Amino acid sequence: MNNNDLPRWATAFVLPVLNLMSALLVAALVIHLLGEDPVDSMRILINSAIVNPEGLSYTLFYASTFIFTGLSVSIAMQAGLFNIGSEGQMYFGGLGLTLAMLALDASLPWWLLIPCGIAGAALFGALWAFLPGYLQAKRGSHVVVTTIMFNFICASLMNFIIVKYLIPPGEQNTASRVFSAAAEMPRLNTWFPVLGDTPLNVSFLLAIAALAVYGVMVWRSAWGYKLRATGLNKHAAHYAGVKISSMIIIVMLISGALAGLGSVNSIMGSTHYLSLNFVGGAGFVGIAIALMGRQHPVGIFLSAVLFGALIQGGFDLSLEKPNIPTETFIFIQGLIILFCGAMENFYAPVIGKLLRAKG
Amino acid sequence: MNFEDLHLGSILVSTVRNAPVLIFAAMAGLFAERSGVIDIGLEGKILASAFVSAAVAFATQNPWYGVAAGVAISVALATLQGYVSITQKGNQLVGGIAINIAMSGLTFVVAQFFFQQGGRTPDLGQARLFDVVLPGSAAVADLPFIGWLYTKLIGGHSVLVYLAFALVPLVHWVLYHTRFGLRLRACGENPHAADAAGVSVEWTRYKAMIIAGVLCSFSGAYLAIVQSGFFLRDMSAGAGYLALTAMVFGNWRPVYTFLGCLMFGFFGAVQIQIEGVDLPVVGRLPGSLIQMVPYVVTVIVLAGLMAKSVAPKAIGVPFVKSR
Amino acid sequence: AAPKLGIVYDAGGKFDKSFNQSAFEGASRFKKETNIGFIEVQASSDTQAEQVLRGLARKNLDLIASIGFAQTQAVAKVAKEFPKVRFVLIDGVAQGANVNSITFKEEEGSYLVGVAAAMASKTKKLGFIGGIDIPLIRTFACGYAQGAKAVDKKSEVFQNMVGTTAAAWNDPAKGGELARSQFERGVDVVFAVAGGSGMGTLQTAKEKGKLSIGVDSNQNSLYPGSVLTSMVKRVDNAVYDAFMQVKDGKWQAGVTAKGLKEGGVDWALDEHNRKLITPEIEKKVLGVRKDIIDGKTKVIDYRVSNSCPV
Amino acid sequence: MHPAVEFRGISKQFGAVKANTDVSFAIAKGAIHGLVGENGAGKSTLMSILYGYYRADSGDILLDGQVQPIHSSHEAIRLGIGMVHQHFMLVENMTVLDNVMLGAEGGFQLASQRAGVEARLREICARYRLDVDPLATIHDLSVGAQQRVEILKQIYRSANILILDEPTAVLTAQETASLFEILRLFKEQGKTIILITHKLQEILDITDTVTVMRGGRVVGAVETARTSKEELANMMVGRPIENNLPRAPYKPGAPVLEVRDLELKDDNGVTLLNKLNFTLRAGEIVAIAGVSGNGQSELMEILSGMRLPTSGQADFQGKPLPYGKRHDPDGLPREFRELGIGHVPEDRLRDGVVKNFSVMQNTFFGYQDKVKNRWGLIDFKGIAARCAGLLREFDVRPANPDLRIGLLSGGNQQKVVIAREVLAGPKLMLVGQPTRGVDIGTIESIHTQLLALRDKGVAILLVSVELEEVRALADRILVMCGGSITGELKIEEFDTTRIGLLMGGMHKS
Ligand SMILES: Nc1ncnc2c1ncn2[C@@H]1O[C@H](COP(=O)(O)OP(=O)(O)OP(=O)(O)O)[C@@H](O)[C@H]1O
Ligand SMILES: Nc1ncnc2c1ncn2[C@@H]1O[C@H](COP(=O)(O)OP(=O)(O)OP(=O)(O)O)[C@@H](O)[C@H]1O
Ligand SMILES: [Mg+2]
Ligand SMILES: [Mg+2]
Repeated sequence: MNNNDLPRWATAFVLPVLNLMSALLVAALVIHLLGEDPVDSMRILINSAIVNPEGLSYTLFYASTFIFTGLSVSIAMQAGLFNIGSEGQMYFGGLGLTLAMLALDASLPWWLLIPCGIAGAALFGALWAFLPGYLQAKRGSHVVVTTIMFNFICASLMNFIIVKYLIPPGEQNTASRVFSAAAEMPRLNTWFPVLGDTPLNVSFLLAIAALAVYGVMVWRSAWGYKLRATGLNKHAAHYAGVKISSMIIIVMLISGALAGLGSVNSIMGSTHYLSLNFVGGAGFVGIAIALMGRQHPVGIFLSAVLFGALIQGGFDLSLEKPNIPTETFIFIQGLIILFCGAMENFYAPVIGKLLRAKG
Repeated sequence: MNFEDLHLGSILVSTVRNAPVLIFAAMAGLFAERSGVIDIGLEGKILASAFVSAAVAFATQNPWYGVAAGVAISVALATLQGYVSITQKGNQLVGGIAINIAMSGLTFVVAQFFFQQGGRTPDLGQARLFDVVLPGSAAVADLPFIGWLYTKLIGGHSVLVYLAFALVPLVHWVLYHTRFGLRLRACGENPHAADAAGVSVEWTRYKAMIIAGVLCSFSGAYLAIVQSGFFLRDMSAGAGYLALTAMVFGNWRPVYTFLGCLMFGFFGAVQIQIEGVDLPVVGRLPGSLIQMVPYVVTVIVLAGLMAKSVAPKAIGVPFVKSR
Repeated sequence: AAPKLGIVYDAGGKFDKSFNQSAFEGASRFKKETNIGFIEVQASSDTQAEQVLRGLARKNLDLIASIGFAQTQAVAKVAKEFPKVRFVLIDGVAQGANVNSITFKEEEGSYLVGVAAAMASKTKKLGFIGGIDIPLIRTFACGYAQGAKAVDKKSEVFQNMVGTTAAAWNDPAKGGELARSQFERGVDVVFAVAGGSGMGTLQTAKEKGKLSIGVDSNQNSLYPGSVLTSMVKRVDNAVYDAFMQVKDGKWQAGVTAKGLKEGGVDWALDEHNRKLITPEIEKKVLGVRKDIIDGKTKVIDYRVSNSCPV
Repeated sequence: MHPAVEFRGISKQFGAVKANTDVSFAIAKGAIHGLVGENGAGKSTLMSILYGYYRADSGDILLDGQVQPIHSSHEAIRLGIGMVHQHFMLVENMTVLDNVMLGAEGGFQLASQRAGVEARLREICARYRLDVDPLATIHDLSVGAQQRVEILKQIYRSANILILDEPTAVLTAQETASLFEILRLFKEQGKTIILITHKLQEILDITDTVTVMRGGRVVGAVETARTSKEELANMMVGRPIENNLPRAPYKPGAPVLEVRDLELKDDNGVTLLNKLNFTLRAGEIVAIAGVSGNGQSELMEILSGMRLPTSGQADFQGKPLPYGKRHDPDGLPREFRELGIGHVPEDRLRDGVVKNFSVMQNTFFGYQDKVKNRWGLIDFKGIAARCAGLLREFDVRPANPDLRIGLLSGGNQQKVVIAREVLAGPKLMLVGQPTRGVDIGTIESIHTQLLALRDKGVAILLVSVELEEVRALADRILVMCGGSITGELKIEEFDTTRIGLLMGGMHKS
């Protein structure tokens, strides 16, 4: 059965909704088995992640980071590269941002400081992706392997740097000092007080802009055209005059830079200091988001918001329902990825039959 | 000079002891991927089988029931993955990642539900698999070198360790010298050719997934009921991804993959030994930097020595009868 | 009226076999004795810590216990916003008139178990297994080494860390492997400060017939006859006391460093390790303990200058 | 006696496309039966149904008078049906031996059987005079040899009904001749053969009966002895086909390409091109004839910038082509294209198009940097407008610019590639195997386009294994063998035997 036979509205809306429902149904079953009321739980979940403006604001805050890591994985995928290293690239990007802040936050005004932080994050993220990209392009070393290795290496390196150089004397917390107020990304609640006291900040707008730029670059520009050709057929791309190895290196640099930008939201937008393991798996979530979102800007946005909502809603839910451990939501994330991402066409035959029976 | 002083002995023994987790998983991945199904879901299967093995071994106080139950859950997951990738023709990476994430959550929730120990199973005590003492160990134990070789390096491991090492020639034989292996490789390289030759691509891939499930479960069982003696949340700690790395590193070939696993085991052991030791030239490296030794070595080897790795051609592509 | 209490665990979660779990136990003891409940949440990231602290503060709780140094900045920030809510921060120091920061002198407890270890060791080779290479873990290691060297200058301490990511706290296989490797190098007593990974260390010691030392809570009962002692860090007491003080209206802000003297850290001697602790060891350890409490013996805190004298 | 195969009312639909509609005909035992029709007529679909690859929506297949529901290739094989597919069904990184054994293994253990099978294969090769090494790996073999492996597979499985889907598309005349030898041997053994081809001469040469399909239906069935090329062509396309296309008189202009001492060695130092020297002038078509695998492909790759020569040089319009001091040819094809060198690659699916791009996106493939609007983005509006005209002018069917090009038939994909390269206005056009697998109607239109280009003064270098094509297009002919040019002829001197000798490496000028 081929879902090409279904009308667009069915593949774009009906199927995803059915898939999401299925995932939530299984989740509801588990919640029931844990001894809680699934309907009530879902209500709390949705309410605290979407309906309540403050909750929504947190959802979008988490989504902002995921959009960047999702984009990072997506753009590499366009070139046929599976970058598993966004985690490490974001981590290293955070270092770049922090070094810029530590050096400059006393001397520069916010409107210079913030761009410096952003540049530092992008630069260091790109730097961390360079070697895997270079090795893939020139030596054919599989980027999957090298990026996994670079994640581990990054964790060690950051551990070393933070502990050895960044912890302020006499502090326990494995984190850098807090940056000055000038380094704080403007929060959206300054303009929209309804959002409440939440860290949702300008990074979200940057993320949206990045999505748009990504969409235009990939599908409208000659560069994106070459990029996609490289991903689909390397021989043909060579025939078309694409410099394959520089394309691979460049796209890895961009991918790394995007991952690095993920740290802007987490650090400049919220904590204002660099701490050990601050990435907390956002890079890996980016893989799921890129795959579920089909590397399409709208898809990436929706998946990122879905994951943000799960974190925010799940967090509130576990507060109200002590029998539901937070880990349940990790399980539910897995279910959603399974149903919406991998079994996307599960209901296509049924819908097809229904449509044909009708018309 | 005493042999033991070199620490090399200790490193080798440690390599042998650590490699099985990776070997089982990598061989599992090998079957799946040579048949054309990307198996990024190794991690989830390891974790699930580690939990189920430990839980059942504890409940029945028999490690073998634990192993069997681990096999069952891992095969069930592999079949689900197969269903998603083969029948549903979904994205194989997504399916695998979904399983990893779901299992990381679910094993904790279930463990907590049943045992109330924070996602840990109770200690297995006598329900663990213990090390085998080879006959005659006592007699040779005191001999220099031979004693070490026989009682520590070769002997004194769990049955699963021997299984892991025996698996490598077995997998090689199955892959290259049996009908099933031939068909499997054909499905991974050119499923259309296999199909035209009268081979059922889907069924072959399912079989490969089931074998992957079985092998992968040993990895989990080894972690839980041999190495640790209990299950702990997320105890697979990236072993599935490392196994995958070893496999890519080994160019999807059993012996090279095995060497990749040993390499991780070896440099992991080296890393333990050089922590806190004054090294020539560089001096004493900080612990956190030493942690990166195995990974840096991998990158160097991959970049410097290896030829380009060539994945099975049809990997990741669902088999659809049309061009 | 009964006070409204809350407890916020850090990313390790309340079952981390470490300080979070200990905090949970303290809170549970309080609940059992007083029948006063508490709200508990886990904050998986620093952002979430701030979010949850603020959320709880808005509910006008009387006291919020924040467990783990990762919440330091969040506590400092939220405490300023909600001057009426009281905070107790474990393992970190945050400023504020409504904050009580409690740190522990891990080095003192570790010193004691180091003494015990060096005396119990036949090879005079001791092992230390930490989770991640961070100052807190170094502090344990440093105190331990000081204690060991105090008994015998020539005793050697082998140190290994499990890893560099959060997974390092949940990797019992590696915890066990590190122990094996140390045993093969002649170590016969190993001190594990690695959360869940340490469980693997203790298990391996038992299996190999060596001695181990537990941490945070009293782990002597896990493998009786194999766990030499435990370096208990009474986070449970800290939480229990804080809750009690609030209930009794005696709570005070400030910074408290709890060492042996204050009952913040100690070694554990009970029926499970009675047989392992010879009268000789016991006498020596108790002597040292007294010296430290009296200030006669000074144990150096690694964190002060980020270096260890031994 | 029952016919070996009989189709009764077979219909098959893909989405909206009726690939086969009520197809009925029968093939006698021991006959060689031809199946012809335009690209997309439904021939491959029908054969795929017979081979169990697809299932018919309705209708029956009878083998030896019995209705046989064939659900899978496995079953077809069991019933003695063998198929040599249009695209080879071989596992590239396995040996010939393993490919033959695949699906026809004797038992679970292979190691012990391999020796026996190898011996049998050698025996078969000797008997049918097939030149194949059972232990060779497929990707080391030439296309012709791969084809022989496919045949070998079928002989090994002793198929009684053999389907050959365009087996000769990639073969040289000699290879085709020896294939036909084998087919005649088969016939003698009483096997039934179904042969699909676009080359009508082959139909006349070897078949006993012919079925003609058009638009999924059978439009004619004749005995070969009673028909002619013209009649068949007429039935297929619905109009007569012109064999001798009009062309302007030969008036070569200034030299466009001068190749001097061009040499290529592979990584192992084996010489692939041996000091080539030739000149190509404006307004002429020079054809390179030769058995495939004798360096033609490499020459085209070097001249298009896809590969670097080891030594020697090539001057384009008097200036040396920029091979310079490069280490790899990354990005070079673009520079060549900008100089005015067009390239219709031999392997269109591998190099010429991106299957997953739409037809429209493939119409500027390679020229992506020339179609930017003032924002620096691709000017899709302009392209769409241009594309519609292009599809009409070059008669691409279906003329739907948004279709994935992979869904077009090979012939139509080829038209898109040629249109793209022609419209870019090259001064030199490199054309490799332009009509491989393409039906006669389309061949006619492709040839017309190439001749028109020549008449406009473009220099064209054509590589083709089809002597018919060479004769129809070329002004001069270079024959290549073993990486060297073994001879040169003017078109007036065209002589199949002589070219054949030169292709075999006999110098005789
Ligand atoms: N897998 C498929 N999915 C959809 N449509 C198909 C498929 N295969 C074939 N078709 C349709 O069936 C028609 C017949 O295709 P078929 O491959 O049988 O043609 P053919 O006669 O073999 O052409 P050619 O001479 O180019 O090989 C085509 O026009 C095409 O539209
Ligand atoms: N998956 C498909 N979906 C729709 N149509 C298809 C599909 N595959 C093939 N076709 C159609 O089948 C017809 C023949 O396809 P086929 O691939 O056999 O082309 P061809 O002309 O024989 O090319 P070549 O021999 O050069 O590969 C074409 O008209 C094409 O549109
Ligand atoms: Mg065809
Ligand atoms: Mg064709």
